[in-house]
Amino acid sequence: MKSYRQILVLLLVAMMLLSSVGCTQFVASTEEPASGDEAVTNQLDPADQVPAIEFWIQTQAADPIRYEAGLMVAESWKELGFEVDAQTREWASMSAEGMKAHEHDAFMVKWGGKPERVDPYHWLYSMHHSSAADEGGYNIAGYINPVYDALAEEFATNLDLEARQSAAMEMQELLARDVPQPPMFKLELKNAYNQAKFTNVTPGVGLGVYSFWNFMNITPKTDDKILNLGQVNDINLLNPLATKTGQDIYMLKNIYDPLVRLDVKGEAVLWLATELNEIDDTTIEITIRDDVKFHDGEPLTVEDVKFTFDFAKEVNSPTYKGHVKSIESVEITGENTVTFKLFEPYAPFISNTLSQCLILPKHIWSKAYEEKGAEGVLTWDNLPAIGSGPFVFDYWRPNEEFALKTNKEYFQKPKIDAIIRTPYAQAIGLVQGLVAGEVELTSANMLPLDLEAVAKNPDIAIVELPDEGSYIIHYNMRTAPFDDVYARRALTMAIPRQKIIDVVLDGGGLSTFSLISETNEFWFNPDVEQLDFNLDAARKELENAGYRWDDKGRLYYPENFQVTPIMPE
Amino acid sequence: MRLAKYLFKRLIIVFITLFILVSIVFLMFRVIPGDPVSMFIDSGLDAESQQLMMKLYGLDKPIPEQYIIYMKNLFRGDLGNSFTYGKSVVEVISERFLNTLVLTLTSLMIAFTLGIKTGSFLAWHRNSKIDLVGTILALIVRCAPVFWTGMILLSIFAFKLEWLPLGGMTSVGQNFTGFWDKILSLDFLKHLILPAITSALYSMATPTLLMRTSMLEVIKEDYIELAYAKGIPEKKVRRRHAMRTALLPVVTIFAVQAGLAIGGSVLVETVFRWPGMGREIVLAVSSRDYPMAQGAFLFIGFATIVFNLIADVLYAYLDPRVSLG
Amino acid sequence: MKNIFKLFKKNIIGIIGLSIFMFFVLVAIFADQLAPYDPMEIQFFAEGGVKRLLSPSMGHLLGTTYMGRDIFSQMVIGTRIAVLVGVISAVCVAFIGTNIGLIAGYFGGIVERILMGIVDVMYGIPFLPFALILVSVLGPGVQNVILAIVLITWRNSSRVIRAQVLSLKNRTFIEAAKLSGASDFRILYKHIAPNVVPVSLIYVSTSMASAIMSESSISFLGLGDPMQVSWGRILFTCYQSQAMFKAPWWVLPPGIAITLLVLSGYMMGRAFEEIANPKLRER
Amino acid sequence: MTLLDVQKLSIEYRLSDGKLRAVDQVSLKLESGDVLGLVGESGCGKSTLVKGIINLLPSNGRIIEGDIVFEDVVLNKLSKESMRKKRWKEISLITQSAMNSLNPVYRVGDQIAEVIIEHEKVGKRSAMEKAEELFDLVGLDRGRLQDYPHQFSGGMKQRAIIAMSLALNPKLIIADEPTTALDVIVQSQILERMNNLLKGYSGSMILVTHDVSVVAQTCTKVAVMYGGKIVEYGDVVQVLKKPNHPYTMGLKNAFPSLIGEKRELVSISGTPPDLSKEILGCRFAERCPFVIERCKGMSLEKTEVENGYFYCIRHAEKEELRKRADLPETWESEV
Repeated sequence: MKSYRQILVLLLVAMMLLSSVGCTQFVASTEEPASGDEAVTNQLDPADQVPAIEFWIQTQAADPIRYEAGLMVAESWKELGFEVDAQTREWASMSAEGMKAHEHDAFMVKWGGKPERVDPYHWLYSMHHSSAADEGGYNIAGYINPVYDALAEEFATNLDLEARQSAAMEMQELLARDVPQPPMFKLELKNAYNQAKFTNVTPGVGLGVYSFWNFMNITPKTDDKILNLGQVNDINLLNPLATKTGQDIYMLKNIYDPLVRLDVKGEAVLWLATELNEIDDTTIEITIRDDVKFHDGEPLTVEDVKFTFDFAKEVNSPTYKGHVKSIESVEITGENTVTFKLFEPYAPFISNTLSQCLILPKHIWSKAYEEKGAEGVLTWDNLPAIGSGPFVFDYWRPNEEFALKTNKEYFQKPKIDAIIRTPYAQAIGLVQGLVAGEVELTSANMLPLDLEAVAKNPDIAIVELPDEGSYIIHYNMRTAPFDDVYARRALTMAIPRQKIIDVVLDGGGLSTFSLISETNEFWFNPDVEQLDFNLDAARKELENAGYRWDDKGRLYYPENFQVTPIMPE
Repeated sequence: MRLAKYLFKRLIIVFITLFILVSIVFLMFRVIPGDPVSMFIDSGLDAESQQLMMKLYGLDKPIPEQYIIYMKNLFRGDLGNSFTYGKSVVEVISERFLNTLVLTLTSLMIAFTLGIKTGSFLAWHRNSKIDLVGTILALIVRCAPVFWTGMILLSIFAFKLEWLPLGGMTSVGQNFTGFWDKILSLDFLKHLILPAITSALYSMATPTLLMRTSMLEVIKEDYIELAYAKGIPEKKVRRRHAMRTALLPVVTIFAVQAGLAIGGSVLVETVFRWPGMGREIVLAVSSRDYPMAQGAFLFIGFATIVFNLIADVLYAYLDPRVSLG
Repeated sequence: MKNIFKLFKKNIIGIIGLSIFMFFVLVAIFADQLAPYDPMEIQFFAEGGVKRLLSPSMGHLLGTTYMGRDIFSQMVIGTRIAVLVGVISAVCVAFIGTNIGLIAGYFGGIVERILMGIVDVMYGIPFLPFALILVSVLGPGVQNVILAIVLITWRNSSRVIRAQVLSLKNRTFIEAAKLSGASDFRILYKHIAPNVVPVSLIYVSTSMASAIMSESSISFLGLGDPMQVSWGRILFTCYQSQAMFKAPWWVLPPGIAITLLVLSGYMMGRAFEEIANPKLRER
Repeated sequence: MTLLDVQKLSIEYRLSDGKLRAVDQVSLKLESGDVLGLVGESGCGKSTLVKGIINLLPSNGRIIEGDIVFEDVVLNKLSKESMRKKRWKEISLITQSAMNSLNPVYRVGDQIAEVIIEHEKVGKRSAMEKAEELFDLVGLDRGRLQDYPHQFSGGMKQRAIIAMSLALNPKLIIADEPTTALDVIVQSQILERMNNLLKGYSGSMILVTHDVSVVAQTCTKVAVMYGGKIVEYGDVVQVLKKPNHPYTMGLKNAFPSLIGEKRELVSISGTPPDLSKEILGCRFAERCPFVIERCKGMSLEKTEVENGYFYCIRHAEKEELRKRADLPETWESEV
């Protein structure tokens, strides 16, 4: 009887010891600020202390880069005297609470540089116009600046390119000065392909070798004309009206055709359309090719074009919604012509709307609509996907293989016979696949360790291309301390951009100060203010604004503090 | 007849268990922060499109209503459509489930065949050095984390020696005519070896140790002595009398282990990139594909329960002393 | 009953298990003193480069990670989480499981049916997927991992304890206690509970083992506490950084440590099993 | 004709802390048709002796000297395989615990048939027919052959085992405490049954028991074992009527007499000796009420009598000792 007690006591003691050790460790981080009552030594009012920042970081599982970079930013901010509570969040919850509900203090996101963002409407208008500051809107920081709004409206509606360009320049200056959501850095992307088997690799803007143009131009060197494309993730859904991920959408662009395509640089070129006629600010007449057939043999006509836009509106396609909402009506005005009528002038109509809306075969979708109803067509898997594009859906075994074959009757023929796309689930498998020769092309970014591994196979060549998107910290101007422009500027100057690039990216990145990529020469403003890493300058910025520090280095608001949301002119 | 009645009774319990399980999981998913739509804001879903999506997924309705709809559909065998794949959950899952089943059953078969042999061998040589070493070895492999063992085996056999593929289920460009064609192909078997051995190593300890203990107990039984006295050859005594009886608890545990292995398959599937159920559930949870995750959970839970049921029935079948009811 | 301790002392496997366990406990307690570096601190060369993937040397006993962190320090600090999770979950699991088993077995009737019904349902819940969802709901963190482990694993011990109680319930000394007017509570905890202690102790040890295994599995899936270093997370980071083929010094230590600590739990469990079941001891 | 001749047999067990000599220089002869009762308290080596004869010692037990001659064949020198072939065919065994001697997972009939098939190389059907006959013989319903052991009562199981032991018509049946595990009423039923069967049976039998009254009822010869030795051997009537060894006298007192008058039952106080230690002289000395100095520390003296022998140095005074032994006080006073 006694001895079992002995064991129990032993266990209990061990447990208590351990938990006390554990607890002190847990508590250690919170204890320091909690003992702030001792701060009576200097005369700072505790109520004046700058509130703690809850900084959301991506989980390590989802993105090690954002995780590590986030930890480094948090450390650096602490050095300035801010209190930072760095928390990891899953993307799903960070996105719902931050991106959508705007309930964050600050969090880090990587925005992708898609081709349709070459026209910087998304960066400059959607992300910063005050109309998008409500829940669900892209103005996540809640940047509200009437001067900026005026410029943004000019930029969005004026069809004159030069006027738009000059507005864009000014807007970038304002953003660099007010830093509502500063870009930090971007990757230098490295795609790999097998140069013994293929040549003429044509990476496109924002997509690298996953671009439509690459699939059109890549040329086999041998008799094996099947391109083995390796990616990390599988495609999910081939329904153009309901798909959400880029991997799906850009695969669909090989199967379906839009009226206009964005070329390797992101500039609109005619595709199904042979002629664009801007009749006035809100009316555009389009002539289409008459030699295109869907994969089931039916000809593609203006009926299908009109149907696509009407149908997307009618069934409320979430994928098309953002693009087609500017359209008032689509009318057939000739054997091969349709006329779009817009509600109001919309500058990126051609580059964004026409390039993103894929033309659907009316005979298939109207039948599906009859059978399934509006919701049904949106939840339909649309297999086999029948479009009119240069590649034809062959088969798809989810998580194993997805195959496209070349459309022999297409007006512009690809050089390859087929694409087999294999998802490898993890980059490690993909890299080994490249080395073994079973993967001939991938748009997955090769990290330094991957490059080392890939070097084993001399046939593998690397294509380098800058990323058009960048890593951004979304501040929230609706909450303190981010409501104050000086705090934001100081915090921005405390982001150790170069250190992150050196340590986390092993040198494979570039600091950025504008959301528009410097390779996007037409829109990029190289002369904006650059709030690069400089802790002294950051302190100075705060000091000049009247911020104070106690003897423990903690940051306090100025006396009689008045918030300055944006830089006064 | 009694079996039928017993099964009926048990099935009702299974039914209730599943009902509770589904309800718990349903509720848990509604309180997970985040939703399946807002994840795609950055790829171009604006506020209006998000709302459309939510409506499309039926997530705009109040939770009790969603629950009732889900339950109604469930009774009709409809687990809904996956948000991610746009296909019916049943369709997607049954395929993944099959992959998981092939892997787990193969590995368990290996584990139990070897485990039973080793266990009875160790018991037969009880108190010898072989017994001690064998027992400790079995304990050690039982304690090594399965994902770690997998990583080590991958490094050695796939990376260093390049004997076997690094992961996945089939090689690129294989054209299979059907399920059986696939799983009987050499290519598939090559991919199967490492993951199957990894999880077999992990699950081998249980049958080995159990068989050993069970055997040790049986060996001491009077009927073994009688069998010898009857002049039955040693081999037959061991096989027919000792092993046959000692197998009872081991065979029972097979079903239980199968249930556990399916639940734990996610680790091996992650390391070996096996397109199975476990990996799907991780994906579904992180992408908030509620119907998919709920369905996967239901499948795994169902499998666990059914395997437990099989274990009980099997035990009763194998051991005439046990009557069901 | 009286000589659990004595018997344990005689059990070699048990003693080895206890020694391994105590070793890790000591490492955990003195982790701060033993770890030469902050486990999350990135180490730089004097000239500024990151000490990436260094193989073991005097400066870094177990080498460094891809991000230039000292693996030895990570291992030492990681011991803390492993031991903490192991011990706390084990005690909670055994406590809950034993009590539920005791109550169900002793009171019988509707109480038993309800409790055992819950146990039946719990048996239908697959552990890892459940833990995955729970951690997603509550957010990553050691306490949530422990919660998930405890919530699922108490079922195992309660069934066995209940069976034990059932066999004890009708023994004469219990009858005697009942007749002498002892309260249910007194009978349960004064007379019955001490008799199930050896069985409980089996579950304390084996639950500890399985909890450590579960924690490392959850961490390996990337759902562990992101701000704490644990062995599972070291492996996860290694796997994720794709350095596992290149850096055996990174892969091997955490796996070996997990194996040993889990092994110690099972060894102690075996010892208690032999104590609880004298039939096994004779061999 | 001598069926079984055990010559100076010694059997030792290896234990974790030393050795234990369970059977010490035992000699025994069994003629065809004899029914030998082997009596003694538990732990005196009876079971070891019979297991030694049939060569079924546990792995730590070993014959260290002596021979077992069965029909001119030295059993302990036989190869494993030839010994196996003799088992049951020529020597069958009814074990102590019929309760557990049947394999729970096979039908009783199959277990009987198994032994017939194994030794006689006959088909399943004829084996089953034989089993049916055997069941008739022991008074069990033929239909019960299809049952599993757990559906049998203890007595029925014992009867099934007896039936099994007769299956091959062996020359020697060893019954090791066949009735101990049964309750009293069933015990006597089984004994009666066995007696009846023995009448129709031409072979020999060794009946191991601690119950002297059973021996009186069934056997023709008796060997009394104590501490690994046979202390007295002879015709049953003679030994039980006029025991020569004090232990036999004590043993007789401990069981109700089946033949004689009703009297008080007296048990022998004390415990059997620890065989792992070497004992000099008479092993019963510690508990013997008639112990004298000479009993300890001396070599044993064998006294041959008609059809038997015994070991006691006070053999000359046996008449007097017998008288004293009949008095209960004799056994109570000496503790």
